[in-house]
Amino acid sequence: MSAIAMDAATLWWVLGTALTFLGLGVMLAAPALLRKLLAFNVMGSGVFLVLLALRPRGPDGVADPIAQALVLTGIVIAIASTALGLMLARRYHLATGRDSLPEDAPEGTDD
Amino acid sequence: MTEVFLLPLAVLLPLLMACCVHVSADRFARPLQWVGALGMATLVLALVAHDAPMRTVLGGWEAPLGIELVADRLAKTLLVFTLLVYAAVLLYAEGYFAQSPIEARRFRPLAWLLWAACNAAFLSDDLFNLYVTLELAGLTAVGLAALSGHPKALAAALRYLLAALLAANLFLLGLALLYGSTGVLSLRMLAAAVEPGTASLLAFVLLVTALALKTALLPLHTWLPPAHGGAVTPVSALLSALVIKVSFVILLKLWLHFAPVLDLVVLGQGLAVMGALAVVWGSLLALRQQRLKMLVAYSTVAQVGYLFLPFAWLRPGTPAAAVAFDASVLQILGHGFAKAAMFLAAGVLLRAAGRDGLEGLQGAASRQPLAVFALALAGISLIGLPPSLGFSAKWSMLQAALLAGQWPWVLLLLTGSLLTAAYVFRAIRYAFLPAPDVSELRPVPALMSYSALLLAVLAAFGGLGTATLAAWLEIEIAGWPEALP
Amino acid sequence: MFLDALSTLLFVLATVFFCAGTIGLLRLPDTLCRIHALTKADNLGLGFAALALIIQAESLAAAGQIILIWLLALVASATAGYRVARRCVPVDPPP
Amino acid sequence: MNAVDALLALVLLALAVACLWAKTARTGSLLFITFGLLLALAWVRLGAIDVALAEAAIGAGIAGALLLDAARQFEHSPAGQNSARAPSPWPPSLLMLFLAAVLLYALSTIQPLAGDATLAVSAALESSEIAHPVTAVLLVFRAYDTLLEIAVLLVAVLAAQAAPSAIRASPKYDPALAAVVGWMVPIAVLVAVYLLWAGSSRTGGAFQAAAVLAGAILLARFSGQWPDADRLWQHAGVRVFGLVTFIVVGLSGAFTAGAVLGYPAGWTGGLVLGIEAALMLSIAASLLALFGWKER
Repeated sequence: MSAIAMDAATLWWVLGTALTFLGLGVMLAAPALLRKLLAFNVMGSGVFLVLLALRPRGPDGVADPIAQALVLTGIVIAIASTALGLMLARRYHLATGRDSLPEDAPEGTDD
Repeated sequence: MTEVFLLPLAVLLPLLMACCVHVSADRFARPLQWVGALGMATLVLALVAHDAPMRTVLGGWEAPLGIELVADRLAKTLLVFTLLVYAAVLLYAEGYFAQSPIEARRFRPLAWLLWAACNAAFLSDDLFNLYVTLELAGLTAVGLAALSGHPKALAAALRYLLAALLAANLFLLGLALLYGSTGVLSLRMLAAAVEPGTASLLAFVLLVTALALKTALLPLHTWLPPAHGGAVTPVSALLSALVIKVSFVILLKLWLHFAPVLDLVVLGQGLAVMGALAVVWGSLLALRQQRLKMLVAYSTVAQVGYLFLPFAWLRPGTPAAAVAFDASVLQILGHGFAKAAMFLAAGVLLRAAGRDGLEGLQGAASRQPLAVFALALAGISLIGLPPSLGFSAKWSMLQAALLAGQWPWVLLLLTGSLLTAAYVFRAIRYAFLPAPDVSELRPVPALMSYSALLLAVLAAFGGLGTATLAAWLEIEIAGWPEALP
Repeated sequence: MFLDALSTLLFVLATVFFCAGTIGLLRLPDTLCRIHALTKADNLGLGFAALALIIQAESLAAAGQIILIWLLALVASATAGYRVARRCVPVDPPP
Repeated sequence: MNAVDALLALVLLALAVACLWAKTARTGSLLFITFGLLLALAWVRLGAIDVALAEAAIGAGIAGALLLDAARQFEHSPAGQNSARAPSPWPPSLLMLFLAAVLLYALSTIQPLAGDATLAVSAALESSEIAHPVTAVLLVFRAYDTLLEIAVLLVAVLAAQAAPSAIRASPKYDPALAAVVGWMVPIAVLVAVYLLWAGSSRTGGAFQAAAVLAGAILLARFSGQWPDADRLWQHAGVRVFGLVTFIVVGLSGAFTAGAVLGYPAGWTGGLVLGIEAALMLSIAASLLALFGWKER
């Protein structure tokens, strides 16, 4: 990586891409609900990194304030989604004792 | 003065209502809801009465710095559509939740929040704001799907939530690419600033994937049937009539803005092909269902397929584009009214029978004639028989296909109608079988059947207004792509 | 120049103590021992880091804020350590 | 490229892998908190101090607390369910690598326009009457986004059907805890108010302040002191107070400033602070409802 001349922003969007697809892969493949939610958050962090790192900085080295505001809003929405997911997972766990959703039933069969 | 107010109020009033009904005691919440609904009706009427397209700059800060709300005729049509669906569903909910005040208390604030989210999505002209409204609608829908607290409903809500979260991140990634290269978020300015290239095309594909996932286009549809079929009935109606339309309308808006700039011919054909597969596969699955609400839910998978067919013909500068646009709008309205009516009618029949199996419908035709009538009228629109909205939608698609010289689509439209007829008649046939045992009948408030009928009539006879609607929408699409809708 | 060197030295010291604390957290055998690592080594590390920053502070108020933060962290970690310890020792201490 | 940055990026990547492939939910949550704290450092390196503070407070702090709280429940699951099974990495990872390569290629083609957004914000900052650019974007230029974001938070609380946990007085009176809490809570409240006030001129804001406030209330709850005040937080009215205030102030802007969500000249600072104060109370109440979860 260091062989290529890379500016600081590039490093961060490369990391953002890596985190995005790391999270995406685990989100799709992992069965456990808690792990899926962790993966969603890691993926989200990756996307936020890409969003911010792509924007050029202001003259004083401060990141684009609009992009910062978007990321801040995104973080709050992500935490709200995570909290909702955790509460649903906990209620589901209380009701069934399971910490993952049942495997997909063959399509069209009644549940 | 009123112009400054009207558009933001369409979002802020339902939000305020959600807060009020959440805080107030039951005996205040019910009358309060009707005051709120009347307020919304007045507001939407005032908006429609304003003939010119409206644009409101929030906070006085114009794009690219601020956010603007836009009410073109497409948005106004959708606001009216949402109002009508809500009127019927809120009426229905009064009867449905009469015996379960706890569920009613959970339902009310979420339903109003969802109304706000729908209106916000229809009015917004800002890509990031659309993301926020999409999340607002998605999380509200998840909460509504989990309303009963039944483990199956919880599992369905979790599946729904995970799909929504995935879609949210994909949408944001697409947004990051577009904002990164242009520095603007307003759709109007994005369409002007975006340059064709790998990055913008990938961004658009990401946005489309996210929205297709949220609209449940095959093969991204597996979350939908359990969530829609397993929810309490008023929620099923809202989810199928409105929530999937929110993501679809956002997709349609993005398409109208970006198709003139990016080369979307292949993507459009691809979406249409997926839509065609969804029509066939969804209908076949609906045919196999043993429970009425699951049948109606799988029918949504098929009907979502129709929504995506017009993308094959929505190409700038072709004669088919205007007809395809009309077809999209007609399908949104037709499916929305018909599917909501169908769920509401199904809810009446299930409550009367006390169980969810198709065989529980036996004898329903004589005991609950209104609900069965509503089911049949809604079915007529889904099949696409005249003079329903569904017929107008499919007729417009047919015209668009022929205008574009793509006649194989005609075969698909015919097959789809035949399959739809098969599963609709299968359900209705049970209703006309003689009842095995009369003692099982449970009373259902007549209000519920009437509200189902209201929507069913709109779906079945709405096609009579097609010409008026097409004429009203014409200025939106006539100048496309030079004049953006 | 001298102050910069002093700051650097203090930061190095802070790092040493933080590393010791982290290793202790990972390697010590049971919870009660680990509390030592967290409450003693890490707080000392934080103290050195705070000192290093105070030297570089722009104003007296900024230095005061750093001292306040350090004191708050001390109280918080002492309380947290106490609570964790109480959870580990099921029996009440003799009266 | 800076060597420190590269090291930080590598550590973040390693932490993400360790977090996602952790054996237990608890380890995963702990590693996620570490990840969040280091990510905050990355935000500092990117020049986004506001995001860094939010990441530490929300991404690491609140998310971490919620995750750990949930992990505790899952670890006590009766039967050995499949939570311990880490995902099989191979089949999807090839697809992910391919997609990542496509994205990286696309990103490398982007030539961002000059910092026009930054310039636009700094040009309008004067007339926005808010000194801190990020706060100006959040509560003046794009206040509508923030308003809907608060609605999303309300949805999460309503949808989770979360009721704040019952007041748990300490089983045994603990003099040490009571003494510390007695003066820690007022200080924490002071810090929250400071964070709120600081938001107008530098990094800070309602959400960060609410996180601190919620922590203080939890601390008070653990010690069993001020049960009446604690009960107040569980009232539904507190949860919607912020959103209602925001909407009412926003609508009044139509009369006083000629635009919904606008502020009359000279009043912006005060109104924004008022909205943020109301939001802080509601966000804190919502966080409490989501944290001390029990089925209603």
